[in-house]
Amino acid sequence: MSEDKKTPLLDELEKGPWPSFVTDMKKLAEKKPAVKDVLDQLELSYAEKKGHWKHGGIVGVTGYGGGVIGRYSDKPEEFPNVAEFHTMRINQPSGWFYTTDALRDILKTWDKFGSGLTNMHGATGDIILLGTTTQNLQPAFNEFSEKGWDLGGSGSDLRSPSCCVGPARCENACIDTLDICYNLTQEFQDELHRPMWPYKFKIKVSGCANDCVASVARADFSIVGTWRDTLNIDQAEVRAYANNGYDIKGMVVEKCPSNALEWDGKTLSIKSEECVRCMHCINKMPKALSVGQEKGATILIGGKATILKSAFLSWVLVPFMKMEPPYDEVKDLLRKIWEWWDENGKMRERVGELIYRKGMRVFLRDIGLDPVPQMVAAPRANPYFFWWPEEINK
Amino acid sequence: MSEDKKTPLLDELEKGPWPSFVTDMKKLAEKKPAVKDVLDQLELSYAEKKGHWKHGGIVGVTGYGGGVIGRYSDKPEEFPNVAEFHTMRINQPSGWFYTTDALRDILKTWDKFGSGLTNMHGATGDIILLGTTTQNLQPAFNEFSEKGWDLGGSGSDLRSPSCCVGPARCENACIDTLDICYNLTQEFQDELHRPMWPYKFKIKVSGCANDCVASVARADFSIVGTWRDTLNIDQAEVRAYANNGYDIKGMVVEKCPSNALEWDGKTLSIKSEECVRCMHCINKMPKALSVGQEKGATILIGGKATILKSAFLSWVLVPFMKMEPPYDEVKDLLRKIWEWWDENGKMRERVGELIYRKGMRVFLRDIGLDPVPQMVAAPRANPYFFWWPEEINK
Amino acid sequence: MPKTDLGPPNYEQFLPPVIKENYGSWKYHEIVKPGVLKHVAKSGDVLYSVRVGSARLLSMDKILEYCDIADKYCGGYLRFTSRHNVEFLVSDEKNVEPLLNELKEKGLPVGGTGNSLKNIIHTQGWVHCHSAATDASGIVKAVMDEIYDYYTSMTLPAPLKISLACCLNMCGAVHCSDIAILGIHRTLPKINHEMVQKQCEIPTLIASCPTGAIKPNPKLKSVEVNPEKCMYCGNCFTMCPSMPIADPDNDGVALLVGGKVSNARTGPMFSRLAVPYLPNNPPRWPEVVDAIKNLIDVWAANARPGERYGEWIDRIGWESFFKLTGLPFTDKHIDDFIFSVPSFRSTTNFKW
Amino acid sequence: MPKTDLGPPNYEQFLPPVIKENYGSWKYHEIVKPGVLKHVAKSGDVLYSVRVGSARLLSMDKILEYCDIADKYCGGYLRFTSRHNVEFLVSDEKNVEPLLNELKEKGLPVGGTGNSLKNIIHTQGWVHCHSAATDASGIVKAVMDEIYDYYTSMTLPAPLKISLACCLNMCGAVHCSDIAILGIHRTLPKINHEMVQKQCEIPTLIASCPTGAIKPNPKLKSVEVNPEKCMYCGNCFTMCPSMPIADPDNDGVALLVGGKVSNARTGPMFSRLAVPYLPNNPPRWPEVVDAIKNLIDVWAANARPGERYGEWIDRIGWESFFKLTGLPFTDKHIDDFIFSVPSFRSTTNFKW
Repeated sequence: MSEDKKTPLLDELEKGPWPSFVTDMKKLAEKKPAVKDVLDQLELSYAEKKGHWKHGGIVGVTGYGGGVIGRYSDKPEEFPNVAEFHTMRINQPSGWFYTTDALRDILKTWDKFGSGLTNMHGATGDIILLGTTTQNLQPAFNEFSEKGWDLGGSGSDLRSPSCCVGPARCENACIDTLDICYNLTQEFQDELHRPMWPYKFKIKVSGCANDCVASVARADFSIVGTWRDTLNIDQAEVRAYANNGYDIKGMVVEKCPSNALEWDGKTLSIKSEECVRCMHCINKMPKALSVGQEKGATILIGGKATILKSAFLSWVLVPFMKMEPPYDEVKDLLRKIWEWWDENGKMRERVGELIYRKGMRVFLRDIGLDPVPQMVAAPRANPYFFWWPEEINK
Repeated sequence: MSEDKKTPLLDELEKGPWPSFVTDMKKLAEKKPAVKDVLDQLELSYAEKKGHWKHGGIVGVTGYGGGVIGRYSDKPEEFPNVAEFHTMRINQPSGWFYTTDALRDILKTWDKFGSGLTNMHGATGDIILLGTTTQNLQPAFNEFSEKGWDLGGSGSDLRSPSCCVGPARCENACIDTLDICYNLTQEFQDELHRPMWPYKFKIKVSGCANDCVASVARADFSIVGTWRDTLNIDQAEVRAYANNGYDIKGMVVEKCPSNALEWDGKTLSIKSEECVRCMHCINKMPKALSVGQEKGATILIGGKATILKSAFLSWVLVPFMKMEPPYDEVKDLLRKIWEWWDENGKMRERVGELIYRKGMRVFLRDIGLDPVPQMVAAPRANPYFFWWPEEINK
Repeated sequence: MPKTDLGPPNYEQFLPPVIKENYGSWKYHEIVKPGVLKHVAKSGDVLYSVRVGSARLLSMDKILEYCDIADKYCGGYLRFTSRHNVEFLVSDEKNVEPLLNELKEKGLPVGGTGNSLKNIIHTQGWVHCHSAATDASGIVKAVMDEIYDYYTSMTLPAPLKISLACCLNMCGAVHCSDIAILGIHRTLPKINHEMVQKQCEIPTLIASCPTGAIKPNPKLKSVEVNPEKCMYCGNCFTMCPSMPIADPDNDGVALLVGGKVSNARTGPMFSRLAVPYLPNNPPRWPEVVDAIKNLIDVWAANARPGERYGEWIDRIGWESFFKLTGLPFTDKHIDDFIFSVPSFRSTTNFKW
Repeated sequence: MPKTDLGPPNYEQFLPPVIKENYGSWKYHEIVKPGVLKHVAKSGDVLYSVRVGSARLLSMDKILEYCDIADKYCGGYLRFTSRHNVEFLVSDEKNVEPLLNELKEKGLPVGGTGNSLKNIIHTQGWVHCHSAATDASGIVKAVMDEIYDYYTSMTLPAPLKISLACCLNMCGAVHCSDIAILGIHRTLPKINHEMVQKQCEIPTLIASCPTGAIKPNPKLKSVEVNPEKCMYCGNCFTMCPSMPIADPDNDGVALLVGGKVSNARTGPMFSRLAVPYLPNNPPRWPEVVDAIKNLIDVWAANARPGERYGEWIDRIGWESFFKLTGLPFTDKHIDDFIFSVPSFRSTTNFKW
């Protein structure tokens, strides 16, 4: 029935230099009727300026509470091949590294049980497989599991942790982001697959303050590599930059946010106690400057997008933590935070919102961390502070 | 009964170089029994570490709802002369200028009807006369009125407006702060004397952005002088500063918050469109730099101290308003704001708190002002904005 | 029974030999040309990464095409980035130019490094989401076509990250982007009272509203929406299908600017409202494309070298931003949510 | 019947002739020495102002003493400042030195100009207020005695404004001071249930609580205070005398630092919590005096010329402030009121 439909509006998106998803889908539609129906339904959306998907119902695979998102067309008669068109989230490998063998293997299963459409990758980091039927979910999962792949998170659970490329390819990595991400994901499989919290919880791991996976902006729990001593300066390489005409003063020294650098034309020196390790100078002169020796991570808490109480950026919770396998300290901290959140959080309340509601004071006491000035940009400007019973003279 | 009391604790405050209120009060106590009792009661407070005044009851003078604050000792048997010890607020003259004749005249009446204790001046600006009886209030007022003095504000009314020294003695005054203060106070006598609003409302008038009466920090409605063209530079005087060894680059140019100044060793130049008129350079080189020609005021709204929703600083409402007698534009604006606040405000809700609750959008529409970027440090970071019915396609 | 709780496969098996051998021992990197990174290890080993922009919405055939290329030039190793690029990992320098030639031939865009436009991250839109206020892939394609050269060159003052979320749920969190494209509704949800009690849990529904605009309607065993408080976020619809909010005549996009996620120089910053509304005008959203082009052009013409979008605005002030871009400043730009007051201009320091 | 609504007398009658003649025509001013301002008019006329600190709490005799001095040297003209100084307005230069000599003789402190300590503004305290958590005049006297030399000299990096409010009502708004001394309670109000219903309007009382800690107690026709939410501001006591909050064993003062009101260079800034609690220790509050001296000393030793207290902290960061002052950082310092989140450190940029 849908074979004759034309897509004049979408066809406009085949023009221009950027890769066209329409062209790509049209090709796929030749062998996948569901993709043909997706295109036709999308053409209808373009004509009507509105979507045609219904709220997801509850679908899943045995033993899991998440990892699959139900999706149904609101015009199943017109587009019968997308009457059911569910998403499967496959937990990506750390750093999104693949061999072509592995990719082909995934796609083979997806070709067998699904539409062949994907996102590489979803916003949280998973491999997103778009479009299969309720009936195919379990067999698809079975085959993925057989091949060594597992589902990612969805709903009110731990979402698949993700990380930057880290020590695999970056000279700035202060921590082994890939191993931390893998290790934590393995450790918390139950939390990832069986939603049981007030709402979702995201962990992201960045190797340095450049924060290439946006952990501060996008994770409830942000692990960012840093160092506690002094950054390294190779003075010969500094001079090489200068000799090549690079404006060390203008582009590096004057842009240092804490005025920690000095350049006298021969030597670049740093007041280590003034350095906030923002990465700017290292970014600008990677051959000459590099991260320090005593490495670890800063842990930040509370980041989230808009809904409900507007977006929060994660804020400092632990200024410095050593990050070495088996990462017990960070795992203990996570468990304490989850326990507190689970006990106190309202439905659909992110951990940052709960801390906002209850106060850092209560949160810190309950998870057993001491307050430090690095937690705040500035102390409170109001006098509305509280005393614990034990601090009061009886 | 109280004649024999000693004040060993307070006596400690007669030591040291700073003027001692204790010494001052002890002298006054020789002729004023009430002051003796105040001292003795204060000595008791010092011993017990707590105050001994009761909540004020309602006291006042005929025809006024404010201007007098009731004050009663909670130990009237012990300190009978301060059983009643009320405060009268006398509206100060603009800029706190006095002749000695006028001061003596005020004190004569206060000696006759009160304790002889004062504050010069109260936080809002009034002359504070501390300590009289209920019975003496009306006669005291009658005599002050006779002499040309009136009460200040108290309670949920317009508080006595105040202003900086302005054109009387300051080269930076962009507006006639004294006249504006006087004129507005005269215009709004009814609002000042008869509380009828949700809460108090403060107006402060500063001649320039140095804001010597802290209008942004301490007034609901802040009038701050400014200019719209370019500040004046006397290059000869600039060079005189330089020749005297003044560090123009370090102390002035590099501290300009918007990098609007340049100094080549001979000429100081300003990029007028970059200038934010913060007064720093003028403050530092008053002989060489002065305010521009096209003068007026920036109006800010919403400042207040802590209670209830924490302290607010006033924010920009009208970037530039000409300020010339009879000041109709600012009076109209005030009346519109009061009407809106009176109609929408909850009890004890300052106007800034009401705007916070209802949104600037509603406030601006209701008082008929257009939004301008100068109102915000930055636009909203959340997408939670509203549309008016007329902006929507039907 | 299949095995559960396997977790992802260990990444180590997917790392090319040069990475395994130099893991954690990289010395520096440089950008050889737009889209081509050269990483040099302490050992002297070198790895080239060739970055190719993808449409995110990928068919398996497209990925297989990537695989074929990776087999030919990369010994079968490749990776993806967090911004929907594929990176071909070339251990052998002599493969770089042939790879670039084949990519050019196939029309695959190489770029997205250094002071370039990065690939746009985005959500599903009408292709696969029930709550989308706009499409995602379509706008992204239209925008990227127009500013394509900024992806393949490095001529901007600083990196430029654009992102799109098709509704306020922000599956793709766009709130810290240089330019954020955000699908918005502008009218109230339409309540199907009969269905509310069947499909929805009313206390949860009420709690879902950020502004407390939803009240119970005990008479109808349903809810009511206060039109003075509703700002059309659609979160109630997420919680309750009986409160549809899509409105073809009024849905569209807002543009926010000046965000960043890195800590370099300044900490992460939120994007802030620049354009409150542009209509949905498929298939190529010309108003959105033009507005973004203007936003980029003004920044590119005025920012200092190295100055990110938000850093530029911080320096010149928002009043100058609105002046230079010619965008109207409206009551929508003034925050009125919970953290509004600290965003007000509590100083007389401003420019005319 | 007396006349009402007269308003204040017109200020013009109180202006000395030199001011009347040069009103709005001043050219510049300079500080001749600490406490002595010289204003020069465009006409060439000159006015000297000699600034003298007062205790704010003044007897009429003290003011009459000022009047005698003003008659002798100033033709009967004087003014007060917003910070409880009296200024003697001298039109005749040859009167300046004799005036200064007489002031010295009488022990009246001359100063408070330029880079000096300004006179402390403050509230009534136990002398005349029912809600005071501490005294005002007493602490001020003790503090000013200790740092007196900073008032009479101009040796500080920048002006230093200290203020004191004896409770959170802040009749004297101290929230934007370089150093704020704030009287605080630390325990719950004690409810006299019998009197609440007689003396207080319960809905208003409930609404008076900033944190929503007060709930009705219908049984007792009174109210209850939630100890988890009450932060002892005392606003309920202001509204209802049956909820006294004074507690001699626990009342005291907090110190906040870094505020300013001027727009010079930076806009007005709030003072922020430095020391959450110091005990009331009359008559000379040694703990408070020592803490303030430490706060001043550390600033004076570390700030750059011209750097106000808050500007100095902005440059070095609050973590450095706590390190340099040796003050402990506690959970009290972290905001948990409505605008808390924007005050958190949402970046990894900090110092150890």
